[in-house]
Amino acid sequence: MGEPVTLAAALNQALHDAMDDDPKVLVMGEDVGRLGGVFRVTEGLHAKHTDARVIDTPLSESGIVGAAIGLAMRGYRPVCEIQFDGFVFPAFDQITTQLAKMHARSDGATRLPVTIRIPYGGGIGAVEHHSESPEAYFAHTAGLRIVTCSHARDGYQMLRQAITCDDPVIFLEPKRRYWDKAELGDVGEGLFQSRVVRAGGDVTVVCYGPMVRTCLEVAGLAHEEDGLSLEVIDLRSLSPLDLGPVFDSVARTGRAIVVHEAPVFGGLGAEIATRISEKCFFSLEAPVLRVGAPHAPYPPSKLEHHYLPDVDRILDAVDTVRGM
Amino acid sequence: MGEPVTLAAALNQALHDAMDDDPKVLVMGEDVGRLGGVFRVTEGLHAKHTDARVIDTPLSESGIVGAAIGLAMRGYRPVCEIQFDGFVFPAFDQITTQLAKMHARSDGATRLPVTIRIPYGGGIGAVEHHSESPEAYFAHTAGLRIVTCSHARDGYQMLRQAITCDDPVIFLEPKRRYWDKAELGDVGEGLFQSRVVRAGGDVTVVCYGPMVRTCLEVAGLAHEEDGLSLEVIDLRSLSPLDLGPVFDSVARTGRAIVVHEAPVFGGLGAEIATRISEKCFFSLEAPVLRVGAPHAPYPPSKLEHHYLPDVDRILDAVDTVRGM
Amino acid sequence: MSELLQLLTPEGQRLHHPDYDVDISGEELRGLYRDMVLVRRLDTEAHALQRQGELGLWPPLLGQEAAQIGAGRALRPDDYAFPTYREHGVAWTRGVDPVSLLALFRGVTNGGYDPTDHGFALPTIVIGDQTLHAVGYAMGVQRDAGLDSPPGSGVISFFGDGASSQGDVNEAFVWAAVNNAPVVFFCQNNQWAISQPLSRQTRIPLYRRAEGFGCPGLRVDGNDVLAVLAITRAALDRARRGDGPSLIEAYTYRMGAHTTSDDPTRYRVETELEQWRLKDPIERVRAYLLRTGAGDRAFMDEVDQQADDMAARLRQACRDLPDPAPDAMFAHVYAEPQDLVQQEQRWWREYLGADHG
Amino acid sequence: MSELLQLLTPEGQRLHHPDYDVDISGEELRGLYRDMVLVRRLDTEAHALQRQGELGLWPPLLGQEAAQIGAGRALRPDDYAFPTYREHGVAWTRGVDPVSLLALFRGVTNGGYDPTDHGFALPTIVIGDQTLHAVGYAMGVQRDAGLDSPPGSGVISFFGDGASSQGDVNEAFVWAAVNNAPVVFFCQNNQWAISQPLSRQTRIPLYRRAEGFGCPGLRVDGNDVLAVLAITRAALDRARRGDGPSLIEAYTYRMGAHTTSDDPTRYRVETELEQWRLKDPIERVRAYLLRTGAGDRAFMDEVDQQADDMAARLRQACRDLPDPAPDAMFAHVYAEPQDLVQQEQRWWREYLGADHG
Ligand SMILES: Cc1ncc(C[n+]2csc(CCOP(=O)(O)OP(=O)(O)O)c2C)c(N)n1
Ligand SMILES: Cc1ncc(C[n+]2csc(CCOP(=O)(O)OP(=O)(O)O)c2C)c(N)n1
Ligand SMILES: [Mg+2]
Ligand SMILES: [Mg+2]
Repeated sequence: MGEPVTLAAALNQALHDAMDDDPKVLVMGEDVGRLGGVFRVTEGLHAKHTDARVIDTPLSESGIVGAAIGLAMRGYRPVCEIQFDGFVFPAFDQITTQLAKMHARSDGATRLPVTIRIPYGGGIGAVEHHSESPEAYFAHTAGLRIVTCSHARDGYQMLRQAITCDDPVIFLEPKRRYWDKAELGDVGEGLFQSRVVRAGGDVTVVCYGPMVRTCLEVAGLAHEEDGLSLEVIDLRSLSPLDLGPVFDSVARTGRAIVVHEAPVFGGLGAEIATRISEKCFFSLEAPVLRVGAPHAPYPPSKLEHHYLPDVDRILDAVDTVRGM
Repeated sequence: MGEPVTLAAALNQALHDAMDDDPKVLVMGEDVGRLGGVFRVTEGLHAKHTDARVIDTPLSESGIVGAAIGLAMRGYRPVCEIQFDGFVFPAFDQITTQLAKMHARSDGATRLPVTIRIPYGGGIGAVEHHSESPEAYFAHTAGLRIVTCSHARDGYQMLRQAITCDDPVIFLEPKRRYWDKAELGDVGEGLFQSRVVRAGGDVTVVCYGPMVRTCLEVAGLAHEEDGLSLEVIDLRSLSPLDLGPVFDSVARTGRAIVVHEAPVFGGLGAEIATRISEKCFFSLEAPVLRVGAPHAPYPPSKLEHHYLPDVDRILDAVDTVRGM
Repeated sequence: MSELLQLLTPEGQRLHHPDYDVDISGEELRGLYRDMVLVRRLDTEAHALQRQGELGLWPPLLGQEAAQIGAGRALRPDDYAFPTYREHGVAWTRGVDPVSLLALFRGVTNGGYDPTDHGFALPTIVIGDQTLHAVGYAMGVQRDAGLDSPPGSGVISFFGDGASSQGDVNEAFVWAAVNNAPVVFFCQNNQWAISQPLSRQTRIPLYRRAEGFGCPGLRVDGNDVLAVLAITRAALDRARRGDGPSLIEAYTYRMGAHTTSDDPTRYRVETELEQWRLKDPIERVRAYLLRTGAGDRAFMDEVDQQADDMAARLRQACRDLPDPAPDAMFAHVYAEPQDLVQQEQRWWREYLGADHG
Repeated sequence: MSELLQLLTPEGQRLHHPDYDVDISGEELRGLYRDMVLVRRLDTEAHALQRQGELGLWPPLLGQEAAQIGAGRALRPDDYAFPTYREHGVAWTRGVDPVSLLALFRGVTNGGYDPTDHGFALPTIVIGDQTLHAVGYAMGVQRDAGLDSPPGSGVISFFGDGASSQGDVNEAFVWAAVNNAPVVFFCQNNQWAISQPLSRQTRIPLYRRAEGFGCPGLRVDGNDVLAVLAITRAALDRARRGDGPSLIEAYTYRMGAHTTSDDPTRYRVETELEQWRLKDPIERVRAYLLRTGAGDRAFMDEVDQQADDMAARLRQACRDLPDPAPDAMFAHVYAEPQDLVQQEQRWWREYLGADHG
């Protein structure tokens, strides 16, 4: 197991190991070379592998994804970095119409094992476009796989697995957890499996990425202060969703809330809530509640603590769902 | 009232009238000038208004939306045409990060009254990228308004209203209904209001755009064959959603299905179903069911009748929801 | 090169050029002629099949045979080409069965062949996207050879005059230039992007776009198969040698409608077509063959016969194309098993089994 | 113009140029000096405020004062400018209160002022997007004047060397060219895009990009305020007259970090900075003023005093900026009332009222 490492360091380790293991793995993006990425996740890779395998790209996100597609067609496994969530949109066409659809279009002939790493989410006091949660756009796009880790141990293993996956994977990194530490070590779940991170019987709390730590805090508080036992489930995979453990949980608790940073309206929480409502229709004692951001652009950073779900707001939802 | 006209003709009339009424209204897009658009929706505008107000643009969708933003900042009201649904993605960055957010960013100082018309949806036997339903991507984006018409009468009035709206409006035109005819005339609802298009008491069917006609057919058949009375609601506005009439309906029927062409997973149906489940929790006798496309890229046209919801599949959902 | 490279005039006159020329045998020349006649026939036949309701759509290449055959025949087997939706002629030179192209436009597949079998990517419908794929592929070629060695093989990306306005295409120029990627950008300037004339996309000749990115830009008579062959060979050689990207503007004309859904009489005048008819890419080779004796009537009749046979085969093969099974839409969404797709597929089978098909 | 236009050498030597020159009074020159000293002080002060935790981030303009003041002072009140996030100097010339800029980087607003009050759009953070807005705005200017008349006023769009690789920026060139829009593309080539040197974006000088689109491209010593003023005036005049777009590459250097979050020692060497320090934009004007007597020590002391006063005011005003009310995030999502936002706002008020604030 060894020393606890930060999530950023774990991801960096995963990239080092993946590149060592498979000469076809390339890393590409803006500032990923000498600088090691603005979050240092690609640190040391260029020194070891040079321009041949670590490509500092022009400032062009569509180019990053478009070129990665071409490299994948030539047999490479590119790992792209998009510098921040808000800068993925110039690449949206390449992701949606090409990366996601090429395998189907070619009737299975062309595989595009491209991983797109995106630091996402808020809570770091950043300026506009540096705090967004774009997962719903990608989840609605068939042909992509979307995963997100919540701590260093998952981060390491999930990134390794994403890189070996033969499908395109959008790998969302909760940037405000980059500095959280955990010990590395074996992870039981496969890349597309969710995990019960805290067992409980009163309310099921479904979350992922940056919200997992927050929901665990909520569960701790609810236990201490009200003797409530919340079951917290970290989805880990957002497409496909692995809701089996959620359904099992709700069958016992009868109450569920879904928490994400993204705006609630049209967010992934809607998909999750709908599936819970469908599968657990007769065990639900209250409607599934969603906790997320309002239908508004990400606000200036002085307001982000209001915009983002926090312990209080999640506790409030727990109260509400229990009172219904 | 007069002669029935096609939806395409009604939209064309709306553009003519809007341009006549307000000299600030411009029309821009690929092939909108002399050709009159590939669906002829902009026919005759260039002859009347010349390049000054009808702008044949370079082949660049990001350019269309980006330039429209600049024109709006200068006081114009651009109506952009994106030639087909599948070609909106190169403009996704400009729509998501600029068009949608500029008003909020400027603390209300800058208004962007831009209308983006997009022929959308399938069923016309087209090649790839010509049959998609991208509404969920836009609905999840705060700052945009999304509407869709289902026939000529709504088409005319809704487009007129969209153009006068001071917010950006994504105006989705169900391309397979372009040739359907209806009489023009006054429409009761405002642009952002839904409408009960057929009253009934057994099951609530929520739909919009191209699926409205299909759902009305379903209601007709269900009535004839099984004596069932379906209440069909045309949402018309997808963001904001006007679900009041839906909640009222479900309070009576206890059963609802939501129908759209887009893939079910992460689609707008999830948002609608979740809100119904929440608001009508105690009146629902069965989970809200969704009918839409599978989680797969739009298939080759020989398969589209399998991919798209049709009368049979919707009837099947009606049966299912009644049997639950 | 600011002038149009021409090696064969519309009248079938052979010209020579100090830098770009071809030393071509009668055999090769007859091959090019055959190629062009056959792809024109393929095109005409597909057009007819569309009119008969056998295809949903067809984008004709009429008038662009020389540009496509010249470019396609400049490629070696280990080169790789990225087409748009109109490169039926290039597909032909890459050994793609034309039936696969029909299959796409008949709506039985969105692809139709395995790109790696032919060094020929699938048609790209979203304008311009493929240019970046080509650059990425070329960067892969560089890496396979080693960044300090000549790449050895070349990549070519086709696109149209309209496409030159897309951000992606210009990003592709940037990427190719800074990476010195072994890629040839081949722009078929057929003067129109649906109804938009060239002046909507640029105010200077398109080949000059390349200068702005630090790449050579070359302009060639796109209706002259020899000139296109010569210039594309040179550009590919450059790429293979490690001398980097270049842009070729093949100056040509879309003689037909944009696609079978289009009505060009709404936006362009007949006189323009008349002029271009005089520059027909096939006629000039025929004239040259006949004049030089490299090909005679008998040969031409034989080619016509081959065209007839191919057309008959195509017609039949097109009609025989089986409709895909409904299941096909689930089959390749992902390369690895995916839960949701499997669930939906199961549901679907049951639903169809319950006689809803 | 393939050489760097220079009118004032780093040593403060005045040069002349046949096509681009300025006839400038002592008063004006002192004004430019004052502008540059003040914006440098603004920048230093903002930097300090970030270090003290008063701002979340600051992108310094250090080294780019001449490029920004020269360009900004070339604008007339009825012109319109589209900045990136680093144009504090241009903002200054447009009369934007520097406190508004601090407000943005303090996180109390995503904007900070009404663009129409200043003919100065809000900062654009997503690289390159604003260039298309500028072209659209310029097309509006054309339409206001009538397509057959000179537009009368000009539009300028700022962007960086890194931005030149974005699709949108190149689409903006296309649009500007084919519409002959009255827009000046002003590229501050400060040699770096965060850690990426210019060679990652282009292999030829950036001003040449314009040629490929059929627009004049000009290169100017970006650390020479007179040369920048002269060339930008000329380009804007061109635009106003109806002679269309042009590109100016202001060759300069980012003396500071990319932003306060960046650590440039990881990717660039001190010697490069040393060289550029010798080309300081302010020093050369100071030398020229002193030598010609157009400005003396007393004047310079006075400017320094003004800078101190401004800095003190800024510091205080920054600290006094009130935090926005939570409600503010709902206030301007839409221009017209929208049901969902109103519902959520109501919920929010109740929630906060119930003491969750
Ligand atoms: C991104 C995108 N926008 C719009 C279209 C619709 N469209 C199809 S072909 C075409 C014109 C293309 O012109 P050009 O690049 O010159 O190629 P050509 O058709 O002349 O071969 C347009 C606008 C598209 N396919 N993709
Ligand atoms: C679309 C997009 N991608 C990435 C970024 C992150 N980013 C911010 S500034 C910057 C470099 C910009 O370089 P340049 O255009 O030269 O301007 P400069 O910062 O030097 O003024 C990058 C990559 C961004 N803001 N937007
Ligand atoms: Mg063309
Ligand atoms: Mg820079």
